[in-house]
Amino acid sequence: MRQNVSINVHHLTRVEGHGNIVVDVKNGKIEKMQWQVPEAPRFFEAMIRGRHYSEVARITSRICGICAIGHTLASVKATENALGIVVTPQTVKLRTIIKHAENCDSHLLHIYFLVAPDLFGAPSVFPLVPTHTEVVVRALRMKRFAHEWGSLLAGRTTHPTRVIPGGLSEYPTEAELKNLKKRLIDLQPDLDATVKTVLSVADKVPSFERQTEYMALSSDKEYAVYDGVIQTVMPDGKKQRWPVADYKSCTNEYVVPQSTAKYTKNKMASYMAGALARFNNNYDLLHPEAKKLAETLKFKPLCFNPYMNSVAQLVEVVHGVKDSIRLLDEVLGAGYKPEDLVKPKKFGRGQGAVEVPRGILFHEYGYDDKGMCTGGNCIIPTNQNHGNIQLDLEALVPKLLAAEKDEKAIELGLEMLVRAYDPCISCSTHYLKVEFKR
Amino acid sequence: MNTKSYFLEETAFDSFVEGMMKAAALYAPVAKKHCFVFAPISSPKEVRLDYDVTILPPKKVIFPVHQDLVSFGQGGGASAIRPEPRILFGVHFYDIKAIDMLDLLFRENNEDWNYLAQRENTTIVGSNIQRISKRAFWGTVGKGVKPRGHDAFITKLPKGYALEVLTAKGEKLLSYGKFESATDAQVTEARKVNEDVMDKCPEKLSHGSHEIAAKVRAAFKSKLWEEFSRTCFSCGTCNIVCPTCYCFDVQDCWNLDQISGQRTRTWDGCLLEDFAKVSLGAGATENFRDARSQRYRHRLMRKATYLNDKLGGPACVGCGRCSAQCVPDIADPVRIIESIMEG
Amino acid sequence: MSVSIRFEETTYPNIFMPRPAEIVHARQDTAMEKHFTLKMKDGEPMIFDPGQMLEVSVFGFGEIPIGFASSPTRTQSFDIVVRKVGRVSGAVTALERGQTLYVRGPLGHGFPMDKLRGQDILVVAGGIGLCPTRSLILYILDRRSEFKNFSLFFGVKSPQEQLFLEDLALWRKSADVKFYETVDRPDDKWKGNVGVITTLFKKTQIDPGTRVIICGPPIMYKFVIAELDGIGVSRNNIYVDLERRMKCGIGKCGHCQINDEYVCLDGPVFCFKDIEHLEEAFR
Amino acid sequence: MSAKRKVKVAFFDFACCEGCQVELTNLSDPIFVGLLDHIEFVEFREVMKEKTTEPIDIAFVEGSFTRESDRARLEDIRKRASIVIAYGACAATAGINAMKNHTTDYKEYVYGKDAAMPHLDSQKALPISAAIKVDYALHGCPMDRAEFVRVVSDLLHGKQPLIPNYPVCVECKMRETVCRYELNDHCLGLVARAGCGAPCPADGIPCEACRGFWDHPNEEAIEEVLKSKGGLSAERAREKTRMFTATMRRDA
Ligand SMILES: Cc1cc2nc3c(=O)[nH]c(=O)nc-3n(C[C@H](O)[C@H](O)[C@H](O)COP(=O)(O)OP(=O)(O)OC[C@H]3O[C@@H](n4cnc5c(N)ncnc54)[C@H](O)[C@@H]3O)c2cc1C
Ligand code: SF4
Ligand code: SF4
Ligand code: SF4
Repeated sequence: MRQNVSINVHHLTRVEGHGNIVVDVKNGKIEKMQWQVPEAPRFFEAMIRGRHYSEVARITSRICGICAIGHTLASVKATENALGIVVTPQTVKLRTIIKHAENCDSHLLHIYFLVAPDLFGAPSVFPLVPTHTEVVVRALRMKRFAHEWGSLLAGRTTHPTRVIPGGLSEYPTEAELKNLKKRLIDLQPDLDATVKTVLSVADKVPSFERQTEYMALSSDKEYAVYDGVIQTVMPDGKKQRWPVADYKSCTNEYVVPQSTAKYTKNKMASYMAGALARFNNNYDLLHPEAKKLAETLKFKPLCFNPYMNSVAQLVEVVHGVKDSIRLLDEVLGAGYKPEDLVKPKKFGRGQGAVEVPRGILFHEYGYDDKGMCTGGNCIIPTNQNHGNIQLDLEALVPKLLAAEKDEKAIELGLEMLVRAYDPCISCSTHYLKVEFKR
Repeated sequence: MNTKSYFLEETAFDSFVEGMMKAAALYAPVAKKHCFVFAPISSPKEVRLDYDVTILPPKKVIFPVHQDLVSFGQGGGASAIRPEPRILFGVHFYDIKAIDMLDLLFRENNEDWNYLAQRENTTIVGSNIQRISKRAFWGTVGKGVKPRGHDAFITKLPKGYALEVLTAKGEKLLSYGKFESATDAQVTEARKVNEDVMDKCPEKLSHGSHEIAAKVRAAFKSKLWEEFSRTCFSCGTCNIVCPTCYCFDVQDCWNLDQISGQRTRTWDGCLLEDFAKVSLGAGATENFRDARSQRYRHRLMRKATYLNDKLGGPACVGCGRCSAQCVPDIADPVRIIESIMEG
Repeated sequence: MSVSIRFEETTYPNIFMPRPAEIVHARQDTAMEKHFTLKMKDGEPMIFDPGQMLEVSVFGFGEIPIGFASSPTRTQSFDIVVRKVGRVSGAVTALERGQTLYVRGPLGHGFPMDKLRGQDILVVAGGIGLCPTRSLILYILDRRSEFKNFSLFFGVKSPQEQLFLEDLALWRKSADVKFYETVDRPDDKWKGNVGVITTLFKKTQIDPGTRVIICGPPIMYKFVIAELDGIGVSRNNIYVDLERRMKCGIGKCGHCQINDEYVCLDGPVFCFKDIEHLEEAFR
Repeated sequence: MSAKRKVKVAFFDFACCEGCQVELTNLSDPIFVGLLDHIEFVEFREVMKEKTTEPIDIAFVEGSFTRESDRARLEDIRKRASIVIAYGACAATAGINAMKNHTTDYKEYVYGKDAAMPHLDSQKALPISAAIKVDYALHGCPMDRAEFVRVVSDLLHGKQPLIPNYPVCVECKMRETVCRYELNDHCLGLVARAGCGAPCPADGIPCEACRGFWDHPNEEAIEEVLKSKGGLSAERAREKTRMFTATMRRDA
């Protein structure tokens, strides 16, 4: 076993936002093992104070440019909840398609741009341009398609324009929706090729397991991404549910000194959110095609290997595409037409949750009788994962040390682990506070 | 060619539109929210001859917002003039008058075929005004100037449409629909419909073009300009929406290969701050219309006086677009002119 | 990478199509100005009046108006001088001998030579205003006998900004032109007059019947004209060469308008009498 | 130029959401690969592990300058880069991060008792030009992809990029969007810098001026118009332009 190791990955690359990994091993003893989040804090709470309800999602969308759609949806849902707005079934379906688009978009980015280079043994996607041109071009093509898919409905994907309290501000034409459906169907060859690419490097996914709690939105109707209640699954397979309004009692935020982001925990010392958490919680409701893929990959719930999060993302890409086709059929079959916005019925307090690529996301706001925001709170999946990342690292380092890996290999193993969580650190340092101004 | 008049049954309208669609790219007024725009037509149902006014004038069909003039590559440059056959259908008379002005302005001194080529390839069908926009004053502006440039004119009658054919291009339209010769009564009725609408504008100028031109010109140094333009945003909306504005900027841009590219002209507006700004070197600049009141004044001078000799009347057709679309509501030529005339 | 784009021929004439001209000579005159001699690649002579201009372009960068700087008595080649002030002028001044410039023109109205012939002439040029007037100056010197007294005032901010140094050296010595120069800010080596251009009026006697040509930075005009008014020069006999923003050079784009006049069509040379009533012409 | 040597491009980020970097991955395959014929990414933390200490031709800096401790890193970037571009609203104008600048209690308000912890240090959010010289700005939240491609193209040729200096209304009118004011809504397009193509009004929402003000916004008039035509309360009208233009306001 190695006696002295010092790793300091300052500003981990190929993650969104800044995170550091610090490992200090002296005489075989782990003296320090820290996952640090030094991202500059941005004070969104101070920003939304006194802003009109129509502006709040536009502001909180800027918490994160990667899950901007998710933040917008969660924010708008919380605002609608606070304002007594119940959106139409068509809106729910269209927003669910938007949510699928974001998850696929982000998953593709993560799989192809952030994870694949490790598996192909490259430092980034750029050296792969000459050696794996076909893969890179496909990645860019699929990424662009996911962007167009989301933009068709949401206006754009980075800080979406059309998702506003009460519904959608503008609508695509029926012909455009039909065309979207066609393009989703036509995506099959690219999907197949993506699966093949992942299969070709699947043996490189490290094996490592640590039992933990998994939290995700859950619903009896569907594999929840846009709507549902909070659910966790414990290592023994037991599941428990809470209403979204109780989110604080399941997240229990706390501050740690090495981080500008807050940490969370529920029943166990930490829990995981994200694709793997959704997979572990809601496997039964996956689209059959997605399930088939999971079976091919011999990937079953409960899976305790965090590195498999990227594989769960792949499964969700297939699910998102197929489920969107289903939803489009439903929307088009039910006499699709642009709808007026649902108007506010009251002003008060409300919560909203959606599943963003990295896991369950909560927003909460209060509004005064003029519709101005009195305060808000927002709990971000990456924050929810920080505790789990720390515990995983603590469990992983001794294993890597025992396997006599050199510093470089240990560093890579640790980086890959953090990256598997796809941490979106920019949003995790939003710092919204829980208290409400009266 | 002598004017000939025809009649189209209400029920034959859609097939006429389809006929035109087959013959050429068809542009006509369509609804956009509660407003209207000229747009390519893909189904007769979209055509809304009952529009009041469009956001942008139909000049865009001939003189597009962005237009490549020259393309370039390793071997040098090449002309980018590529007209396509178009039918511009349902143009109100005031917009025809504006196109007449552009025809003259793009032809005089130096013929600009970047405009003229598409103009020659466009068949213009006027239509009567079924609804009057809330700021129109076409009834009283430049009364001596009549629309000339259209090829045909369609007037909605209770049971169908009267079509007046004025040119050979207009005559071709007859083959796209089931037209019959118009009766004298129908011709008279159509004329009456178009005459009656003339005094229905919500806004009116109370003086003639010459009087206005002289007095507005004399008011160049008036304080009014500054007062009026206090809330002006220099947003150029009054230029961009005007059917008689035709100023443009020209910029070059490379394609992705970084070798080929195009020289493109884009609508510009004299209300925009940099419109008359020049570089003098070493970072120094001179703006010949630096103050927003100067730019604001220039537009009105141009509409009411500067071009009158050339055009035989003011360079304003009274569409009311600038009046309605200026957010602080300070661009209305009637209000400006009336207060100068009173002053 | 080689790129071939297919150019389709169209039957319409395109007034925006520039023609290639070869740079047969290029020289950096000052830190900011570069002097080019051009020859049309199609071999056509360039026939122009002094004071007319060209639209000069470099593809990808754009097109700018530039005055002729050589005498029209020379037809096989012509000169322009370009000051580097921005995008297009920056690209033009980066070109060297053997490279290609694209030009459209000649455009606009130049100096009314028939009204200048047989008269006393004074040219007042400030800074780069010497470029378009150089065309006239060289023309007069070429046909000296057709003109009577000929004086030239030239002012720049600092000695380094003086253009056409060889010309200046010749003119200083020449008996054909009474040449006076001044700088606003002298350096150690400067021995000549110091002060704004109007200080040169003290140096010589200008006859009230003189035809005067003024070209320079925007603020220069009104001071020079005040001086000429004092002498009693008729405003009918004063010609100004104006500069405005220009995008087409053919009277369409609207940028160069001064009240109802288009600088590119009606000018850039105007008889002062014709535009003195235009509020926007001078400040 | 491009055939001989690829231009070295690097991306750096400070306080921001990184959406502008994500926008690059939305460029589409032909454009992205096409750009790679001419440029070479030498540092781009979000998608690559490689880092460089070498000179850089163009540095795109995303995010606001919010803490003194970032100054040295910014200065180092400036030293190594021939051209520094403020990339996106956060860098160009401090964008949304500056919304809190006019309040003094934001730290306590947000952190409560933890406000004094040193790693939570944050001053007012400022554009990066407050720390280093910036050559050009790519405005917008997010920045506009088409403008990015054009600016890169211009810089490849050594041409100074043209950034529009007029209000968004110009582009909004050009695409014939029904004006928000016509729909009894409000809009900041009247004072916002164009260049984005006015997507927001076309998508049924007001322009929030994410590209900042153009050079001479009529601030007095916008407040008036927000009230008289946009139906905003006096207070909302006064506060409205804090969302993306807090650092550019008269009272900043
Ligand atoms: C009639 C006339 C004759 C001229 N003769 C000469 C000459 O002989 N030598 C010379 O060096 N310069 C001359 N100029 C000035 C020259 O045209 C400008 O310096 C040039 O247009 C600057 O363009 P740019 O792209 O380099 O600058 P930028 O600052 O990048 O300008 C952008 C655009 O603004 C317009 N513009 C900016 N400044 C001017 C300006 N001063 N005049 C007109 N348009 C401008 C142009 O369309 C230009 O493309 C003349 C101008 C006019 C009107
Ligand atoms: S007058 Fe009105 S429309 Fe015209 S620039 Fe000013 S604010 Fe805009
Ligand atoms: S000035 Fe105004 S009313 Fe007159 S033609 Fe132009 S837009 Fe219409
Ligand atoms: S919607 Fe906004 S940007 Fe568009 S014209 Fe109206 S005020 Fe201007």
